[in-house]
Amino acid sequence: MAEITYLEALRAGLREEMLRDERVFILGEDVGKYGGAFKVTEGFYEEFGESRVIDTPISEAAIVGAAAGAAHMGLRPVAEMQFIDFISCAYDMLTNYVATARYRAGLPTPMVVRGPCGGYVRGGPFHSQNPEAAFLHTPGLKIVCPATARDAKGLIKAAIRDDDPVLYFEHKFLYRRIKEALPEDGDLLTPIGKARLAREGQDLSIVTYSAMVWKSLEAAEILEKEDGVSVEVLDLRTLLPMDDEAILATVKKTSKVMIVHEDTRTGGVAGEITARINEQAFEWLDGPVLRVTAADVPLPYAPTLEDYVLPQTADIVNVARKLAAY
Amino acid sequence: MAEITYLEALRAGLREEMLRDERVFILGEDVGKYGGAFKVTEGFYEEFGESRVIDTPISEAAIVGAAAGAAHMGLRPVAEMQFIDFISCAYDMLTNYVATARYRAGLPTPMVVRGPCGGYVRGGPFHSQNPEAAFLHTPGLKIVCPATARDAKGLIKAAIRDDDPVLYFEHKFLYRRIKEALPEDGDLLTPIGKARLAREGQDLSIVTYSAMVWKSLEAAEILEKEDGVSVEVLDLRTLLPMDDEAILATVKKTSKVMIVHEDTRTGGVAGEITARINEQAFEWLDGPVLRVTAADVPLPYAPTLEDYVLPQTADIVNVARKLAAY
Amino acid sequence: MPPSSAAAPRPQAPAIPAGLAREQLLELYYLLRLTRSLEERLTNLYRQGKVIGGLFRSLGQEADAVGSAYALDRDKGDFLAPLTRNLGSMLVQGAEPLQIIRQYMAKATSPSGGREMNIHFGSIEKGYIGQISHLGDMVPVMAGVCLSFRIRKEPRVGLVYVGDGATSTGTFHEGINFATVQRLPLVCIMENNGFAYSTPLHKQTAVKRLVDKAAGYGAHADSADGNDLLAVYEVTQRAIERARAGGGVTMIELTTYRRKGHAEHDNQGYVPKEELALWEAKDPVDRYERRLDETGWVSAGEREAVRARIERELDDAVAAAEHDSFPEPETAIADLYASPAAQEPLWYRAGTAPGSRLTPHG
Amino acid sequence: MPPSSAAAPRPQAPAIPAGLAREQLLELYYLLRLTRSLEERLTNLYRQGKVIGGLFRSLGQEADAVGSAYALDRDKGDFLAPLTRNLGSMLVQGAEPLQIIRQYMAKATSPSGGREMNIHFGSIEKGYIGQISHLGDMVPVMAGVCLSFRIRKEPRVGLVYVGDGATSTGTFHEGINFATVQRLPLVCIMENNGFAYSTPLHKQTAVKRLVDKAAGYGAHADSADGNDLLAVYEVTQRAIERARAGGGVTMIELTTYRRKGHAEHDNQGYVPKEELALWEAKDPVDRYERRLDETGWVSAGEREAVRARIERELDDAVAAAEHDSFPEPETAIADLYASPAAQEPLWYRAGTAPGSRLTPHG
Ligand SMILES: Cc1ncc(C[n+]2csc(CCOP(=O)(O)OP(=O)(O)O)c2C)c(N)n1
Ligand SMILES: Cc1ncc(C[n+]2csc(CCOP(=O)(O)OP(=O)(O)O)c2C)c(N)n1
Ligand SMILES: [Mg+2]
Ligand SMILES: [Mg+2]
Repeated sequence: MAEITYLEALRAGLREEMLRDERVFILGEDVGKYGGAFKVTEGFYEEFGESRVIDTPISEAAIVGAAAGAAHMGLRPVAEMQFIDFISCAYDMLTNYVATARYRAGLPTPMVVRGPCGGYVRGGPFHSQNPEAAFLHTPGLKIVCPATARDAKGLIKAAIRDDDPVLYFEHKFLYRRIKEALPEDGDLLTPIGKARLAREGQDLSIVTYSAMVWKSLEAAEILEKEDGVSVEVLDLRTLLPMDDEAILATVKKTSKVMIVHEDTRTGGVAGEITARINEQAFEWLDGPVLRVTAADVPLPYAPTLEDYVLPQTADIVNVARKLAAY
Repeated sequence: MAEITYLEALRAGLREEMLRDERVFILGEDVGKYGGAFKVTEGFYEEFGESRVIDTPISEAAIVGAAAGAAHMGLRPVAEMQFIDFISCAYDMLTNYVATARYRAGLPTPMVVRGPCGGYVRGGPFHSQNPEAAFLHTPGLKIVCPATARDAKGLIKAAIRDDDPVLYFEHKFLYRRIKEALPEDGDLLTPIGKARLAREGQDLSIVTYSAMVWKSLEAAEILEKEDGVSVEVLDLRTLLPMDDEAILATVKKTSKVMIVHEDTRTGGVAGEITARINEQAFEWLDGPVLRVTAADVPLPYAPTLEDYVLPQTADIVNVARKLAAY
Repeated sequence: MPPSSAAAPRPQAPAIPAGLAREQLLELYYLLRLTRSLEERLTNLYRQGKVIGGLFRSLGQEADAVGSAYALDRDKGDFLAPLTRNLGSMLVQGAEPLQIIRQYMAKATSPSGGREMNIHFGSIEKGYIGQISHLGDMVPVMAGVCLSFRIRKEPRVGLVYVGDGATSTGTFHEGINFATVQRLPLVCIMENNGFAYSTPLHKQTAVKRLVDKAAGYGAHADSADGNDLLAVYEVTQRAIERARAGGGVTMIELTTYRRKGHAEHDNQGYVPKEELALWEAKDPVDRYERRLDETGWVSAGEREAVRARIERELDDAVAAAEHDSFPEPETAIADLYASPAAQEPLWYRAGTAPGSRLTPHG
Repeated sequence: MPPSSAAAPRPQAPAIPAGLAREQLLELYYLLRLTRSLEERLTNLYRQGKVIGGLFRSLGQEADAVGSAYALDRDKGDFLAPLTRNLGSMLVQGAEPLQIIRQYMAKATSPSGGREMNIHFGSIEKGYIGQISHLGDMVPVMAGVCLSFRIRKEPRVGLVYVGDGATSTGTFHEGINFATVQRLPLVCIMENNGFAYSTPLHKQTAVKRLVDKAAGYGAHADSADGNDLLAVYEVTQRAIERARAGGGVTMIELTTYRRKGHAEHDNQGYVPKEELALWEAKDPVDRYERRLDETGWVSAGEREAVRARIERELDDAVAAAEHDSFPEPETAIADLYASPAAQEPLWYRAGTAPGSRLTPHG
């Protein structure tokens, strides 16, 4: 069992599903011979041929719409957005067409839209976005955000096998920075809708997902070491549907919760989580639900600015200290 | 001072601004001779001529993009979406181009995008949407949602005079159903960013906006009469920027808050409000912040289904009773 | 020429064009007339307040939808995506009048279970897809349907409709471009009916003829008089056979005219009366009837029998639909996902009788 | 022909085309050469790790950006919207090398204050607009800029650039259609450089020549060899004058070639070596230099003086930019709105020294 990166795990998951199920095919910009901007589909064109690895024009709405049409007819498309920032060009198609297809017209629409999200890479405002909140608001979609190599693999496989449209947001900062030894087992599946306890703790819970899992874990260690505060970290993995049970379990355990996400603050995913905790576990709370998020601006390019806008480990530590002392 | 409808108030506000400031112009589908699908701009083509009342092709992204370009050059465009549901086609243009223009490139972008939102009219899934949550998540935009005829006028005038891009969501159910006597005063302005206390109360607060203000007021009366519960109703009017001060004031006054919105639940605006209350007034809360919202599905067409999915006065009463008894 | 009630064609009748059989001419007549009569019934129901939402007529355009769809090969599994004014094309593919009426009346028994309006529904089995309102979006979707044909090496063809107005959308552009680059077996019917809501063609596009758009995509171009049923059939058939043979996308302009407002509430004040009169004289149903009479391919008696059958069928359909009830409220939250198929009601709804809910404010 | 250092043209020199003056030929040379040399400096800085993000070269395409932009009338307030590979067009409009270098290096002094990357910035005063990454979006925006000219009856013209790949976007389509319907004074340069990232033209569109797209919009069509500076100038000037005269939109295809990868990280493995060699032989800077030499419009000495001036200017600009610092962290949250212009820092940030923040995880 060799160690593989998050990106390799994603690629392995995609490849296994393409080998397993000939209905699976890939479409997107430069995904063919070039293997994709980040080389996620490297070698696929050679292995599976151009009818299953399709280079498209620069047309995100058409990529998503065509995926939906093919999905209705029984195929299992995986559409790549070159950067997830360009999913905004398919917003209408995703929210109005894809998300409603089963509900309004009984159309099966098993498809995956995936692409690199996230900052910390000096990508500037249009190559660093985290669009999950825009789609959390869309009934009919599912959203997954893997934080680990294992889940990068397990969730892409589960997403492809799922009978509903799934948005798969992979974090480009993690692509080559984390590694894990994974079984080559074709059935490494991460169930959609189930969170993962990334770290057990007693005093305080951090609910988070994607790259922020790592910053939260880092903060948890600092808090353990420097403050003797025991922090639990819940990695949501799936945002839609959200694992209420796991969230409530950790709230009830520690009674103090903070939510960490990389996306901007206002209208971000943390609001929804806070509302759910309020409705379902208010009496368990020993303090306010607090958020650590990006500041409310487009993500700027300069390192000093990007670092200032994005959540940092020190922010999580700061807020946790306030909450622990509450 | 004759009584005028919400729609007439909007029209009057638009017209006054066009008379006052020749930089103001209108563009959209069928807004010219036809006067718009809901006749908001009726008579404008005749009064202001075709260079200031421009019929466009069916191209929402171009309508919004062109408005932005003209705004950069010093004009004050008001773009109409025939139904606000079609704003999704301009999602990329609004979130990536318009909202970021000042921040990333110092471009002045004073423009208004307006259109009829909302349900209760048997309009089905694509003529009933409430898209505010999709844009609440976009730093750089402002969002207003008038609930009264006075604010329909006051907010369109303020939006046109504002130096930032403003989304103005007018509720089509209210168009011809509510009336108010308004001064013909050219300076009836509703400040952007300020909520309005629609009803004073002592026991419990409802934070809401747009058409739900009326259902909340209706519920408040029932609660007063049948339960002796005194309900305060806060009409947010502006969602972005949000009037934290007014929200905190009512929370601190009654210590029990519910949020009512017509939009779907998950990822809706209520989450953000709940998070803000948690962060800033947790110790004042005597109960959970509770939400009354639409169910998480596309809005169906049949009356029985639409009524079931959308929030009804009885729902507000139900939840308020639970909260009052908490 | 006195009307004849004989079942056989007159011996001196000219040859039937486009390889059509006599039965097909009758079937076409049935479908054309059915479209017209069904919409007339819907108009009555609308006036009685029984149509819940808006009513969108295709008066004067029936031949373009029926003639083009009829050129598909249903046995081969050809597929189409209609727009609002293509009721006729759905009837060709096997949609039933009863389904349409139920759908307009938002009945529980409607194809969408009351979730969607007018003709927004589809059937993968019969070969037509449920449209959404957002114009242009069906073009990429049909490109994807055709892509599935290509990936699976199935000799099937797709047909997608757009109005003159819908050609201005970004999704139309992206979808057609995608299809032409991939040389997919797709035919795009561009219906030029003069208006997009109140907006005339010259405010929608600077091209004189929609068919000029084909060159910009490297698609084959063709056009026909949209009010001439058989001409529409022929031009579409040609494009379909080309698509099936691997020749790629054809864009066809059908010229016709929208003789009613955008929807029933629109009184068309922006349209000159003379223009309407002009196009009434070119009515596609009258025209086809005249053609049948003049050629003698079909007797007037046969035609009358078809009409009578249609009226009977519609009487039954209206009665059946009127008898049906609205959907049960709780069905509103089912079937959003394949899994989970069921959703919990909002907590404050559980236990309250949905029937007793207050009606909306107003 | 021995190099001459005389300032005046040879008496036997052929007439200068397109109404250009000798000083303009020199200015064009300055701009063309500056584009090339500036990008070479940026490449060095990139290799030294001083460019923070990606570096996008226009090697081999400099003439198309410079020649087309030069045809605008800056005194009349003409305006343009560049894309990634149109650095040259911004220099023509008055962007300064120092601004570009600072921008790439994310310095506080950069035109966007370090908020945006590479050439994503603009100047309303000088007449060019700050682009975003989302391809196609600048087309509707420039249509709006031109609409403002029409509404105010100003005799100004707009120029917008798109690549072969960007023509596939919905926003390109909507923007051009909007502009043609409104007969706006807009010129659209379609740069055919063979590739969109790794995707060759035939996988982007089924038309053989991008200029074929004009017919689909009812726009005027024109084209030129994008590596021939003066031909580019001429064809654009023609379109600009037509636009200024009220003749509406022209779409111009300029054929050229992207001689580097999409960005510096892309080694262009998908491009045949011979093709690169072929286009190297057609280098637009060499070609223009040869033209000047052969005609004698400008002497080699004058050319050399221009080059020397450019190198000096760039030495100074690089030194100045290197000396600047990154923006202060707190500036990140200013100027999002006109009002309020300032934003509160997140509560848990207030009071903590921004400089002491932990670096990102990894
Ligand atoms: C993207 C989008 N914008 C606006 C509308 C509102 N709308 C519905 S039909 C229509 C006119 C359509 O005209 P055309 O495509 O010519 O079809 P026709 O009604 O003539 O059949 C408009 C503007 C819409 N459905 N979709
Ligand atoms: C809407 C959108 N989708 C995808 C991208 C990613 N992307 C950036 S440049 C590029 C290729 C552009 O090709 P072309 O338009 O031909 O311009 P060139 O790079 O050749 O100058 C792509 C796909 C983008 N910027 N915008
Ligand atoms: Mg039309
Ligand atoms: Mg290119």
